[in-house]
Parts: sequence; structure tokens; C-alpha cells
Amino acid sequence: MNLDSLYQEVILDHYKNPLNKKLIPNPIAQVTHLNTSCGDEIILNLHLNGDLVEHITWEGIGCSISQASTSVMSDLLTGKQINEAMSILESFVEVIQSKGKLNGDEEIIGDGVAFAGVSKFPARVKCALIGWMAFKDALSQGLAKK
Amino acid sequence: MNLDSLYQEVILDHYKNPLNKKLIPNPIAQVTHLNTSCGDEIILNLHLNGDLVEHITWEGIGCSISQASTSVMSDLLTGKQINEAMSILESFVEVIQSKGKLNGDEEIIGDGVAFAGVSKFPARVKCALIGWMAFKDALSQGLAKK
Amino acid sequence: MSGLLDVTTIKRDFPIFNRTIRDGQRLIYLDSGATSHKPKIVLDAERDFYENHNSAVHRGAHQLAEEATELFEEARLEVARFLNSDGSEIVFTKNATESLNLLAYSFSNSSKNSRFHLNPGDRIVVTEMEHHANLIPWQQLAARTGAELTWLPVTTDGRLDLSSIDSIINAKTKIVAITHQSNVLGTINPIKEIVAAARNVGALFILDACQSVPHFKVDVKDLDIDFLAFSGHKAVGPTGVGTLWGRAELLNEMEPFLTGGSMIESVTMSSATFAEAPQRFEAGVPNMAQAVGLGAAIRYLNGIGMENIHNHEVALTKYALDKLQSIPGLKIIGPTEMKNRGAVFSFTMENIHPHDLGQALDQNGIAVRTGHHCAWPLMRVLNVPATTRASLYFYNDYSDIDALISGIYEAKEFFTAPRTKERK
Amino acid sequence: MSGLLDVTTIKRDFPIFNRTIRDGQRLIYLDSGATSHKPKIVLDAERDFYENHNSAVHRGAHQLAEEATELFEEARLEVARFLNSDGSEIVFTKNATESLNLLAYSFSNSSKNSRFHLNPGDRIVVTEMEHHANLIPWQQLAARTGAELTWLPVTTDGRLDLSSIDSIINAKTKIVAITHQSNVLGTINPIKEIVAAARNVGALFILDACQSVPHFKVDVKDLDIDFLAFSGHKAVGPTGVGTLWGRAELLNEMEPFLTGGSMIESVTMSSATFAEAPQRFEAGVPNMAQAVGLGAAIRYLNGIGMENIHNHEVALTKYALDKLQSIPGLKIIGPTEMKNRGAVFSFTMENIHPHDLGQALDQNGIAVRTGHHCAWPLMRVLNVPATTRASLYFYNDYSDIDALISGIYEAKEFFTAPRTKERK
Ligand SMILES: Cc1ncc(COP(=O)(O)O)c(C=O)c1O
Ligand SMILES: Cc1ncc(COP(=O)(O)O)c(C=O)c1O
Repeated sequence: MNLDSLYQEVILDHYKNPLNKKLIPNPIAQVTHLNTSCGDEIILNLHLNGDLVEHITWEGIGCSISQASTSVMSDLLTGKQINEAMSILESFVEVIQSKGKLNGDEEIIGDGVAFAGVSKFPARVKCALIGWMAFKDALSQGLAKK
Repeated sequence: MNLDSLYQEVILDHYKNPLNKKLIPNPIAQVTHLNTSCGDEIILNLHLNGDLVEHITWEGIGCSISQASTSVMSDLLTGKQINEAMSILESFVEVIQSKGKLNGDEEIIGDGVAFAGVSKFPARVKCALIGWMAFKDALSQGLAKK
Repeated sequence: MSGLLDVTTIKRDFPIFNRTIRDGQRLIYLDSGATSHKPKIVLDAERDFYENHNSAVHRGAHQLAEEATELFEEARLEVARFLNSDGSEIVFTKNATESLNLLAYSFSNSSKNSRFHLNPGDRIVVTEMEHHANLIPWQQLAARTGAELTWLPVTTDGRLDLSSIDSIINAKTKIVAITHQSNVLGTINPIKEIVAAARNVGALFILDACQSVPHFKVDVKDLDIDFLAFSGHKAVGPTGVGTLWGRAELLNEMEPFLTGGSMIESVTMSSATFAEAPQRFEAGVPNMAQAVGLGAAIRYLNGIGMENIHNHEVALTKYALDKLQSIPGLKIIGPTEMKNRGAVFSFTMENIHPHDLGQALDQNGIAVRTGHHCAWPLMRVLNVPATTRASLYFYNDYSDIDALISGIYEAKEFFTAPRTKERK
Repeated sequence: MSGLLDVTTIKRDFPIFNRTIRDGQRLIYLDSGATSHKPKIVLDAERDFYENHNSAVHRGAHQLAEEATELFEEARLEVARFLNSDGSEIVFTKNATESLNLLAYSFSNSSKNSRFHLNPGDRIVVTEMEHHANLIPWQQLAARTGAELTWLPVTTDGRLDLSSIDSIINAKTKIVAITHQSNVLGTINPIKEIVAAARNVGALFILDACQSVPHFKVDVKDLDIDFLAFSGHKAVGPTGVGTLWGRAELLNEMEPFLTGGSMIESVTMSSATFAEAPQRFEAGVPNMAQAVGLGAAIRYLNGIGMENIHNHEVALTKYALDKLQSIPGLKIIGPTEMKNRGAVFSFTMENIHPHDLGQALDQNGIAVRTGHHCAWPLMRVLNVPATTRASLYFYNDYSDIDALISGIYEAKEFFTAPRTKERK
């Protein structure tokens, strides 16, 4: 496997120009997730509007995989119904944990398919999931508040 | 090595008919020594008379090696000058710790030579020394009281 | 004559049986209660780890680190399945002693409002037949917290006396820590009955499974216990690795024990927060090759079959009990009926000290253990200073028992023969 | 081109260098700071123990038990001589983390009038460059006792700032616990100077020697310290074994830590008394094969010669520092002068996250570590979220450094090249 197939252009591009990387204040939930093995950190603000994911904004430091994956997530899930967002998230997690077995369906996880290669590198799985897990966490906190 | 050369007749005889195995009261020092790996125990009473070892009496339970060795010790060191007793003790200890290299001088350690074979069995060295170490301990306690 | 398993074939898996003892005699190893031997497959698994995958687990992003982590975590799953549990519930320690100390220290590290916190007047219950490893940590915990340590007594035939169980395991009781099988007596304790008593009063139940997990199927769900400890080295695994199993929800509520690298969530100079279990309890670079070796050991045991191992040992036990009891002057310390009894035999011989008997057997290539077997209080209760212990495993057969029996007769002959020679 | 030692020959002793990485590439292992590889001789020593002498030490009277005990105790003496100390001063643990926790727990087990007892207001001094293993146990001890934890700061070039040492190590100070060599920075600390400050106020001095003992001669008498911890697995030894060295008179005054079998003097149901050190601190069946392996590791290191290992690493350090600093955008985190510096190099690369750099190097067969290296507080002080770390040993040579350098250039090229493709 060469570097290009892990670090697809899409990933490097999101890394350089991350989407939604600026916190919008007054979220329904704010969470901070750490990658305890490297010290990387994601702060995520969630805004809901009824059953709609209105904004996902974030800040943080991390490797290209974690930054790009968070960027992709924030782009993909914003504007979705909550249950739709959760089902996309589940599809993405499944691909990432597949140890190279799944390629992912672009129809469902969009740019997320670029991360399929990450699933072959167990040490990087956490990086690819950190933003998604932060979203999941924020969502359950947000729903609890409703 | 067969059983006879470890368990010489002298040892078995002392085991069956141990000498001085009855505590004389009012010792200058009484000590209890344990073999922590098997639970064996020796209680030893020491009587001094000036620089003379007047009585060494003892009680306790243990294997043939520990009982016989304590019996031999009590017989050999009783009636000796303190420094003479200590030098016999040192000779005996040297033989027992020699890992089969020393036979021991019968002129000095008397029936103690029968224990030379024990030195080849590291797990039994403690058994052969328990009574002697109890004497050494009692002596230093006794001298401290003088 | 052999047991139900084909011991001749099994022995070929264990390199140590190629060596001889005391000038060319066959090794008759009856000390598996202390430690078991290791099949080649376990040694190969350790070696393969070192030769091909060695690297610090959970720490590196390079290929070796990935492979090492995968092997290590696979071993954890192997142990988990063996006990009918989940990987998140398996903590690797260095031995069962550490597993039990981990619990005792973690409990005393817990804060006042925790379910693990002990107050003066609270009770910890053990039994009179505990190994020091499942006794002294609780003595120390009691001393640290002011709790009271008490115990279920042992009957003269080496069974637990449960007649007063309800007054012993009472409302004050917070912890019940008990051995599954006695390493001295061979007694297998009625765990479910005691668990029920513990549950009745809301106490935690901790099982010392050192002498059970290697010998028969132990299912933590079926037993409905809270924690379990065992050692790899008694289960054909490497030295230097033990296991603590604990219910996930309990482990995740517990305070850490050893602290350092790999068990943290976040650290500043003055404080730290901690990872989830099992990582929370595995500080530092772990005993990686040993955990991998333990995984292989368990695969090996599964290959033989725990049911087969158990049946084999039952057959040996029956044979050994009959033969031993036929020796005049020999007294078995422990149950003499087959029911709830493992293949561990402690005994005394009239007029021969255990040390001397052990030595005489050793001269015939027979390895037994003598002494108090790290259960000194039990020795006092049973009023024996020490015993000789033969403990069997699935690589033993009837011929080993025959050798033991004739060795005992020989020793008897030697030590009790009338003697003539005079003292010099 | 090679260093001062003949690395080609040395590598033949280490089976892992026969394997390849990521599709047939040479293994370039620059992660010995995490764990070192093992020479065949160490694996053979462990295997010989299992295949020929396996038995529980200190417990049996039979031949295997005698042989196992002798091998185990010989290994202890080997470690003792290596540190210029005595066998009675060597405690085998599972890793350095346990060694340090042993001290912290034993101290909090000590009674009020003991020299090890800490009172509120007493001080424990560490440094900002400690590994979590030499930080969190002291945080916890401070929390248990009410003592205050404080630290010597680190300068921006990665040295200890000793300018306020006398106010930091003050009359209240009971314990000073400091790393010999930083696992992140490579800095070798001026131990004698700090020991003098500790002695001045009567504090105990504890050395974390994980990164020094494997790399150069460490003499506990010469350093005049009280305790020292190191791990076998970083010193070409097996996993699952560490060492605590302590002055005999201190060890014998200390309370036990782990309790159970083999560490006792006498036991009743309600209390116990304990054996002398080192047995007092080795509860349960120990990591026997691993200790024996560590003995073999130390014989191997002695065979190469600690002086030769040190000189070799000095040569590599000089070479690596020059080369690394010539890379545009690369910043070394740690001292850039040779003085008191080991062959550990942390660095950051402009615009490339350490994880990505580590991954890129891994694709070329180069194993480095990325992250906070279990020294998270140090990262905060130096204001880097993470670094890439290359750590060398005597089986590395100039060509490994060359590979690292070109790997870094390649990654730089890959990650910072202008890109055209549009996001979908
Ligand atoms: C400086 C230092 N101290 C302590 C440790 C902990 O060693 P171990 O994980 O082997 O217990 C390490 C290594 O991880 C280290 O580099
Ligand atoms: C019943 C029992 N509990 C605990 C232990 C302690 O096991 P380890 O010494 O491996 O920690 C043993 C064995 O020695 C044992 O037989």
C-alpha cells in the first residue's frame, strides 16, 4: 500500500481547507474529545432545530485523518434529520472498523469513502472516528436536554 | 546420590533420640526460629556461665535434618567457651553452604560431618542450620544482657 | 495402564518430559498445583511474538506495533471466551496474587460514596482454607479501612462448614473472597451456595480460581460472580502473567491501582484522569509476550477439551484415593470421597516428616511439594505442621500414581527400619 | 558506513531483523525507547528454563525446584552486579511502572513513626519531564497522604532548570523522584547535583533509570542514590520483568506492597509477619522465566560492553543531530548540543502532524513513535501537542539515520506538495 491510497486527495484537501471549523456559539451541546494516545483534541458544538441537525461546528488539533474526517462529517451530517445522520454515522463506523473489508457506499457516506483505506491501520481508526464520536456524544447530550 | 548418603545413620539416630530436647527454665535467652517455607519451629533456651556455654536445651518440630542437626549442635557446643562455640559454628556453616565441596573436619564439628551431604540440596540447607542459627541468635541476645 | 486421555501422546507436547531426574530417572511431576509445565506450542507463541512482532502495544503507529497490539488483544479475547465473558472484562496482571491485590488496593483507593468503600464495622469474609494470596491482601485491606475480617470454618474432613453461613455472611458483609478449589485439600467449594448468601446481603463475590480454571470449565456467568483471579503459569501458560476478570460495570467504576503510562485519559503535572477498563488497570508496557503465550495455552487447553481434562482427573483421583488410603500410617488431609474434589492430595505419614518424605520421593524422580503450601492458617486448623502434597494434571496417568505409591513404601521402609549403628 | 560497533554482526543476534516491513522493505527500527528487540540468546535462556527447569522457585524440595531457584537467584545476582549492588537489594517486578508504584504504595502503608511516612505539608519533588510512570504514582501518593507534589521546571531547550533547586528541594522535601534520561528529549539529567540537594535536606532519592540503564553504565554506589527502577524489555530483556533496586537497609524497613505467598514469615487468620527483602516484595509465583531472561540479557549487554554501547550511541547522536537539523521546517524538541544527551530525538515538522509523519515513515519500513510519549505535561510545557520520536540503540547505524532523513524528505514532499484536485 502506498501513501496515496491511504491519504487520498480528498483527505488532504479537507485537511488543508476544513469545513465548519469555527465554533458557532450557544450550541445545544458542546463536547471535547481527546485521543489519549497522542493528545489530539476536538471541540464540537451542535445546534439542533427540531429533528434537524442545524449546525456542526468544531475546533481542534490533530492529524490529517482526524481533521479531514471531522470536516467531512460536519459537512455530510449538517442539514440531515437526526435519524438519518445517525444511520450515516453507523455506515461510516462500519467501514472504518472493517479492517479493509468494506469500501463504503458513496451514496450514503459521500467523501467518507476516502477513509476506507484507514480501516487497514488499526492505530488510525481512532483518528478517523474522533469527530464522529464527538458528534454522537453531542447529539445524545443535546437530546437529553430537550 | 542415594538416600543413605544424605540421611546418614548418625542423622537418623539423632532424629530418633535427640539430645537436650527438653527446655531447662530460666535461660539467659530464649529464641524461637521458624522455617517459613515449611512451618517448622525450634525454641531454644541458652544458659551461660561466665564465658562458658552451660546448657543448650530446645523444643520443636521439624524434619530429621533439622531435628538431628539441632541435637548435634546442642551436644557439641555445650560446655564450650563462647568463642570456641562460635568458631565451631562457623566451620559447620561453611560446610553446609559449600554446595557439596567440603566434607568437614570431624575433629572440629564432630557428628556435624554427617550433614556434609545436605549441602548439595539447597532446599535443605535451612533445615540443617535452623538450630545453629537459633543458638547464634540466643548467644547474641544473652551477651547483650550481660 | 493410562487414564482416559492418551497421556503418552500428550507428553510429547511438553518438552520437559524429555529430561530425566537424579541420574537418569523418569520425571514424575506431581507438583502442578504449584506450577504446570508448558507445551511447545505456548513457547513457540511467545517466541514468535519476540522474533516477528515485538513492539510496544497501544503506543506506536508502525506495523510492528499494530501486529503486537493485535496479538495481545486476541489473547485477551481468547481468555475472555474461555471464561464466557467479554474482552473488556479481562485485565492482564503478573499473577493471581497481583489480581487479588489489585482489588484490595483499588477498593481502599475508592472514595467515601463508592460501593467499594469499606468503613469500620464492615465485613470481609474469607475461609480458613485460603491460600495466603487470598488472605493477606484482605487482612491488609481490613487493617487499612477498619473493616473486620472473618471467615467460614473448615470441618475436620476438609470441607467448608456452612452451618453458620448466614451469621457469618451478614448484613455488614461487603466482600466475600473464596477459593474455588483448595490448593491443599483438593476440596471444590459450593460456590453457587455461597454466592447466593453474598447476593442476599449485597456483598461482592470474588473467586480465587487458581486451582479451578486450569482443571475444569469455569463460567463466570453461570457462577454469577463479580471477580475472578487465576494465574497463567498453572494453566500451561507462561510465568509472569495472571488474569483478573471483573464485571465491566464494576471495573469501570473502580479506582486505578498501578498508575503510569497507557492507563490514562489526560494528565497534567498535578492530576490525572484515567482510561476505561481494562486499560485503566494495565499501567506501563505490559507482559505482552506472556499474554500472547497465555492465549496459546488456552487454545491448547481447548484443543484437549476442558471436559476431557476434568474426566481424566476424576479417574486419576479415584485411583489415587484408593491407593493412598491403602498405605498403613498414611493419613489424607482433605476429603476422601470423590464428590466435589480435585486431583490434589495432601497427606501425612506416621513417623516421617513431610520434608523427609519429599526428599525420598525426589531421589526417585518424583516431584511433590512439602510444607504449608501457602495456607499456614489451614495447617493450624487441621493441626498438622506440614503435609506432603501430590497435585496432578492431564499429563499425569495411573503409572505416576503407582510410582508415588511405591516411593512412599520405600521411604517408609527406609525411615522406619530398625537401626543398629551406635551414635559416635 | 556504520557506527563504532559492527552492527551487521550484531543484527544477526536479533531474529526480528530477518523479517521485512510493508511489502518487503528492510525493518528500520527507531523505537527502542518504547521497547528494545531481543537477541536469540535471551529467548533461548527463557526457553531453556521452561523446557528443562520449570518449577516454582523457593517452594519445592525436588530437583526441578532446586534448579529453577538457582537460575532465578543467579539472574538476580547478574542484575545486582550490573548496577554495582548486592542480590539482597534487587526486587523483580513486572516493569518499571510496578517498581515505582511499589515504592509509592509501600510508603503510604508505612506507620506514623517510619521514615517513609508522609504527612500533610511534606513535599515530593519530581520534574516536568517525567514519564507518567514517575509522575502519577507520586500524584496519588500525595493525594493519599496530603503531601504536596512539586517539580523542577524544564527550560525551552529541554534541560532541567536548577536555578531554584534549593527552594524547590527544601526542608519539607521527603522524596525526590527523577528520570535519569528523558524518554522524549534525550536529556541526561545531572543526577549527582540533584542527589546532593536531596541529601542536604535528608530526602530519599529515587531514580527512574528506564532510559539510562540499557544505554550506559549506571552505578548505584557512585550515584549515591536510594532507589532505582528499570524495565527489562527496554534492555534487550523479556517483557514482563522489571527491577527495583533499593538500599538493603531501606528495603528491610519498608512495609510490603503486594501480599500473598512466598513473602511471609508467619501467618495466622488475622495477621501476618513478613520475610526480609527482596522476598518481602515478591509475592506469589514470580516471573521466573522472565527474570532468567533478563539475566541473560544483561550478560549479553556486558558481552557487547556498556562503554562500547555508549560510544556507539554518542557517534549516532552526533550524526543524527547534524542531519536532522539540516532539514528545513524540522524542529528538534530537546537539546541540540551533544553534552549529556542520549540517542533519542523528538521533533516536529512544519505543516505535518506527527501522526501523519509517522505513518509516512512506516510506509517505508521505518518505525518511530508519535504522540505525547507518556509525558503529556512536558508536551504542554514545550507547547507541542505531540512529536515524532526516533530512539536508537546499539543495533542501529548511520544507514538507519539516513533512511529516516530521506523518509522525512519524502513525507514533506508528499504532504506539502501543491494540490490541484477539487473536493467533490
Ligand atoms: C523514562 C521512563 N520511565 C518509565 C517508563 C515505564 O516503563 P514500563 O512501561 O516498562 O514500566 C518508561 C517507558 O515506557 C520510560 O521511558
Ligand atoms: C488457591 C491459590 N490461590 C492463589 C495462588 C497464587 O497464585 P500465584 O502465586 O500464581 O499468584 C495459588 C498458587 O500459588 C493458589 O493455589
